[in-house]
Amino acid sequence: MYELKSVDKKFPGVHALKSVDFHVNRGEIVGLVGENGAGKSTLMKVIYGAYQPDAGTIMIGGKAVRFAGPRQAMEQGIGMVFQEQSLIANLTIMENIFLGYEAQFQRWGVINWIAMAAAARKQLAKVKLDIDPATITSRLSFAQRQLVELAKVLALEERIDGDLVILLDEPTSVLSKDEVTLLFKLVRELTSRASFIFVSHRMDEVLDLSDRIYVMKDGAVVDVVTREAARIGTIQQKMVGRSVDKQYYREQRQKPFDPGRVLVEFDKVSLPGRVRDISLRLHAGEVLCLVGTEGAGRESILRAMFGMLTPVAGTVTIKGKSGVGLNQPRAVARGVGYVPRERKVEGIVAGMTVYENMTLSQMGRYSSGGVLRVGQERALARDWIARLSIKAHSEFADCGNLSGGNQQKVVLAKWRSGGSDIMLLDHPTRGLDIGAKEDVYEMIRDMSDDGVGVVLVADTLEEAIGLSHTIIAVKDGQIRKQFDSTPGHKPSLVELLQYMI
Amino acid sequence: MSRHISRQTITRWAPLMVLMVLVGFFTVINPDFFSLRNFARIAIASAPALMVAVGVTFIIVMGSIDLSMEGAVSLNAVVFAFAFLHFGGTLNSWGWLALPIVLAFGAGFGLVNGLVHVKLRIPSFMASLAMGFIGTGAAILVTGGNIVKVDDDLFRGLLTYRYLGFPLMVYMAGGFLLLAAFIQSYTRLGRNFYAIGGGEELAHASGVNVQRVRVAGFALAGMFYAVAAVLVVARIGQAESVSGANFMFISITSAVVGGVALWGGVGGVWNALVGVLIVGVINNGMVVIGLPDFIQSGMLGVLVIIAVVLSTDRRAVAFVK
Amino acid sequence: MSTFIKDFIEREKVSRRNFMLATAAGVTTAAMPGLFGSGVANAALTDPALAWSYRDRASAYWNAIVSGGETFVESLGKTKADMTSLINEGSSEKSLSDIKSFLAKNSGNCAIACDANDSPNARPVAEAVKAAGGYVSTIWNKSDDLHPWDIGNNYVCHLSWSGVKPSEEAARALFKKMGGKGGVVHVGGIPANIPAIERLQGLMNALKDFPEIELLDVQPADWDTQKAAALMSSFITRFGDKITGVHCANDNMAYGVIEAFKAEGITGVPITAFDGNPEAVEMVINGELLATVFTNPMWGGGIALALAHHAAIGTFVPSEEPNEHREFYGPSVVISTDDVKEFKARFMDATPTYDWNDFWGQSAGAIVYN
Amino acid sequence: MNFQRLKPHFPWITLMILTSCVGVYDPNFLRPANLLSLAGDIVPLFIMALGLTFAIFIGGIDLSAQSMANMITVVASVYLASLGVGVAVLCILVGALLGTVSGYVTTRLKVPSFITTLAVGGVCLSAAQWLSGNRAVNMDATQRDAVFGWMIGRTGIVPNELFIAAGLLAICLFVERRTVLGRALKAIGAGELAAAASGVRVARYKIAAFAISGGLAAVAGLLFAVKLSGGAPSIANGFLLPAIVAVLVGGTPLTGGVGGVLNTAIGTLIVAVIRASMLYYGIAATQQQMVFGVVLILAIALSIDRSKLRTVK
Repeated sequence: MYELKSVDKKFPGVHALKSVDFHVNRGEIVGLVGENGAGKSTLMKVIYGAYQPDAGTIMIGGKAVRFAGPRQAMEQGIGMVFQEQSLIANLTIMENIFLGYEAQFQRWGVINWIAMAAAARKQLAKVKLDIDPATITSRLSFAQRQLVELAKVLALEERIDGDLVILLDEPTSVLSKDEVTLLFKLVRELTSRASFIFVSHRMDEVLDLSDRIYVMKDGAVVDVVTREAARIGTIQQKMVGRSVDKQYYREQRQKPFDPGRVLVEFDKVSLPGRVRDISLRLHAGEVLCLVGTEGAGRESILRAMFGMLTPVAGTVTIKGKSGVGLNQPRAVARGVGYVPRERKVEGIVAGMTVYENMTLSQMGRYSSGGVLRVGQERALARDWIARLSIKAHSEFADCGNLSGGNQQKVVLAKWRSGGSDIMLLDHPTRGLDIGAKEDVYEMIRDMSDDGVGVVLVADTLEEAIGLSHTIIAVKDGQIRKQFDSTPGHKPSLVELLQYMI
Repeated sequence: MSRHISRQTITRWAPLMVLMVLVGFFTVINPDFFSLRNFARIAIASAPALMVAVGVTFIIVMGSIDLSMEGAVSLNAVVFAFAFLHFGGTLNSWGWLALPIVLAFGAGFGLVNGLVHVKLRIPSFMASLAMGFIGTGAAILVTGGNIVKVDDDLFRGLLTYRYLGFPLMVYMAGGFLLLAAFIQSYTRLGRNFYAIGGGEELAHASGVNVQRVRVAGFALAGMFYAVAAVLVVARIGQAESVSGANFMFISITSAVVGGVALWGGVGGVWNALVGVLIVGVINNGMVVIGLPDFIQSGMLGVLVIIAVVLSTDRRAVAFVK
Repeated sequence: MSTFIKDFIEREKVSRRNFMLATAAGVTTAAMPGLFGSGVANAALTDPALAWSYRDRASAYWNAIVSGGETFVESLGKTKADMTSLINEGSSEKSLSDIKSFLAKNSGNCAIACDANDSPNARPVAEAVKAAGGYVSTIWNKSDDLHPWDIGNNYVCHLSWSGVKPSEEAARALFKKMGGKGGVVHVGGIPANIPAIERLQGLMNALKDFPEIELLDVQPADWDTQKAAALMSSFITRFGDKITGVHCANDNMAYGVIEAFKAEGITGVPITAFDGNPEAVEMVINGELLATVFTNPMWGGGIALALAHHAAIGTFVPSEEPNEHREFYGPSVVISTDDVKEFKARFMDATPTYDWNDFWGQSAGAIVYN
Repeated sequence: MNFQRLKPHFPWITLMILTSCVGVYDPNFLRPANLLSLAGDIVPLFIMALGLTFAIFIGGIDLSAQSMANMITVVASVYLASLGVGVAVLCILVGALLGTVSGYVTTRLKVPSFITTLAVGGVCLSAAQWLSGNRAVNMDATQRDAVFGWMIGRTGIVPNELFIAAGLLAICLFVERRTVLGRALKAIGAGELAAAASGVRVARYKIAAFAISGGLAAVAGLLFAVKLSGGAPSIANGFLLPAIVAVLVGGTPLTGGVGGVLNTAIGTLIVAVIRASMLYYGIAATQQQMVFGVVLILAIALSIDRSKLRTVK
């Protein structure tokens, strides 16, 4: 009942959508996959009205429509659940749910909060969230916010007469495994109320949830498969145009680490919050994976190693030196590199060039008496652009304009070129396409070969298992179990899960 | 969670505590400070500033800034005075018409301010700064630089007639403060200010017409500047092209001291009230305790910093510009 | 005290009589450059561009100054528009750069009257004008170590109004009204401004003869009406009815003080002010003000420009004038209840006409430094 | 696309347009000597704006600059006699020190720089009033000429101030483009969190920015004091807003990271030209301020490059 007919979209220099045909039936869950830059996000923007197609028609219930903006799309029953949290933190839940639609609760310009609260409860009930609608959103957990987002979109159905189409853009990216299963359960139930378009980089999830899957490549739909027909391999092949072999995680390159050289040692470390009694060791050449649910404490441990969190108890030792008074600059000075989850916020500085970003952490090395040796900086940048085959027109390219994968490569290059031998990777493959992911895996292996110790908070459990020498399962701020994960006897998903949940 | 909340409650009430401490401090040094009469004096001096602070608070909550108040107040004051005189120069006859006129005019001036900012896509700091020049300039143009006296006793009753020890103008300010509080928490516009301050793009994506809200915000602020202008005229019985002088820094400082965050989304008109009172008390108190004049500006600065330090939830903000 | 006004008006009449002589003198001096040719330091200009550089148009005082300048320009058969207004908005930096641009625009062929806004600014202004070959006369702000005769003919003269003596007279009037005892507060201008300093000095002098008058406090209100109102109410809190008299450094602040009292319902506290603006004069008439001081800004505005102009066209050669013609006080006179009517009739109801060729007729003597 | 490439040059273009507007009206304006002296007169303002640029570049603001300059005029005048040329060092140190205080309070105590610098300005004013005894203080003219005469003379038709300005501009430009400090400030302005996560000592560099701002404000004050051979606690009044306007018109928005000292140079010239235009067009006294406001809006609308501003606040 929602349909795109040969929709075309061009940007200066880019042909983003090449006559795309796309349709969603009532109560259907349609998956949408494709590498970054394949046109997924453009397509979504067209669907929820942020972009207007240059050619082609959008049809709802058989009649052509045209959206001037998201607002109009909403009025036609198109709702969007954004990847980045699209709730406004300083507003209450109910305000967020009815943001832009307060009018219905106004009488003579006065908002009737009681009525709004009641209506909000109704929406929250749909997503089985029992919480006071007057709560300030900033107090909610990620999972709760995701549900509120969903409730917000579902609130459309009272407003419009037609059917609902809801886009879910990477809805699981910030959710832990169990929260994901809950969400999927909910979505399936909600198909009675709406159709869903589900966009995710996690192939397994897409297959798990969707009835049909659209595969995009280079701005065109290259395949549409039903759940029954869907096979990860074939789909990925279609996406990347090449087969993703068994050696996806480069296991064949995994060499034993050097147990003699301890880089980081935690002894009964407790952190502000609920993380306590963490004892672990990171060795040269080791990939140490922290697994656990969102908020289990993985990030806190990472940030403590980088000096962003000060332990309240226990001792941190980095390369034999005590970590007392550790802060970011000192950590960097001792060779710790941090690849944050929020790449755009903490990883790169948009508006600065590639070479400026690469030397940001090591300007001392490229300057004498405070004066930068720009020539050397650029040489360095050119070198790494070549090594990691970063897609940038030159070292002068603005990092803000690079694709996610290339931005991530710049961040990694920043630390690698700086000779950091303790790398903290927080969801390094978050939002990357398969090609870029593989590059990251390669780099991790390279680092191990160079004797770098890597602490990894992986995007998926498969990733964690595939990449790691050692896996530490964290739950409620405590270490539940440590797994040896050398090739051959890698733990299984189930084994890990029982210690995580 | 609980620590989180308690911290928030502390910072929420910190400005009020600062105010109390200051009152106590000045009272100890000179007991005369703590008297209804003196509070009335502080209230009179603060009433116009309060209206300006309330106006600019709406803007700051949106994450923007407005520096046009000095020009706006001057121009509004002059317009009000001329209108008042034109309609008979007394409340007995049609003089009262000047009030709705100046409110409309003030809103109009704010509207232009907002349009310049939004339509020409000039950051509010610059747009409003320039609009301020225009406001003062226009005031000079129409007055030719002369003083316009408004000495209708009935109108001046705002200053001279007291009820429960406070002159009427204080109640007028209070009334408009309540109106502002109402707009802030019971109207769509008011809530949208917070939405924009909390996340402009998100608000836009959720179908809030950000541009319109912004413009409306500046118009609303303009209306409160007009109220301030009327109070200025009521207080000193004259309007001139410098009637709005000194309001810019005082009002913004007050808002921040009261706990309105310059990065938007936090605080409200009640914070503005407390802030204005803090500044008013300091200014009045420094004279009352007989501080040498050349120390006062420095002292004000130091006290303001202390007040802000105490009243902002610094752990909540990642970094400060 | 009405004698002051009497003398004042007298002096005007007298001066009108001698102006024949004055102009005669002027003619001769004007002829001299012709006779001695280049012998005279500076060749006279012909039809110099005229400008007044002043703070802003936001006060009655400066408006009077400007209108004076304009009437002079009209007396030359030109239009108001022929006098350029250089507004410094209280910024010495702008004042200087505006004057420089004006000189550049007219390649030095200028006659400028100027208030340098802050005394140190007078020197660079004078130097700039000299460098460009223009002529300037300054009023109010000039540092004590700077004298026109040190700069040369291009710095025609400096005109000021002694704040001390009239402020002292006003104070005496105030103290008499207070019955020679009680408490007085002084509401001052921007502390560093010379007028503010002098007017406070006047008060101090008067206090010497009134031992039973106590000076309660001195605080600045920066010439600002609203600040003065707030300041006064704080005073009332601090001193209560100990305040039996208020001495203000200018009219605008006095308005604020009056309103502060009005708000408290306090009446009958005598207040004196300075400047003699029309509003203030009205207040003296209806008894809200005890006295204010009239400095005849209109005349000052006219004569300052007239002197610059005539020096420029060579009507007289400044270097040949005695020092008291190059640094002199303008007239200032206390207006109080008993002579205000006279004054109003003379200066407000009828716009007085001035003879702009009588340069020093109203001079109140050479400027004295202490 | 061409249009895109033009954007960074808008400030230049705006300046040219304005200049030619005046020039067409009165060719006299375009005489090199005239333009040079026009530029020379704006130098103290420019130096202050130069300092403000650093504060604004990292997304802050320095409202203490004016009071700082005020205080320095007094300091310079009072201590010239005793310290001779050393007074220059004193002035700059004092300025930098107070700037450091602003920076410290802003970064460590997390008080918005808008408030901090306003407060520090108040402290400066008090200090100036106390030191000057609330009177205008004068330099001994001869000593001034002996010590600082070179600052205000002319070389040919070029005012010496211009050399000072050029020198400072060159230094600042070098700092901005070629030094760790400049790079760090850019990073902080454009993405503070990323800079922090790269181990950049953010707080330290921010404090440095305010220190520079304070120091340059002091230089402005010193130059002004020399120019006037005296000082007063209020003599530099009317500097602040024009200086801020100069920075903004030059194309350094308050969002930080964009623009730079070169833009400020252009911005200052734009302000100078707008002022002069009042005179050349003979705008009536009562209209000047209004016209200034209108022209300002047009100039800003022309000059700022919005492409890097995500949302216009």
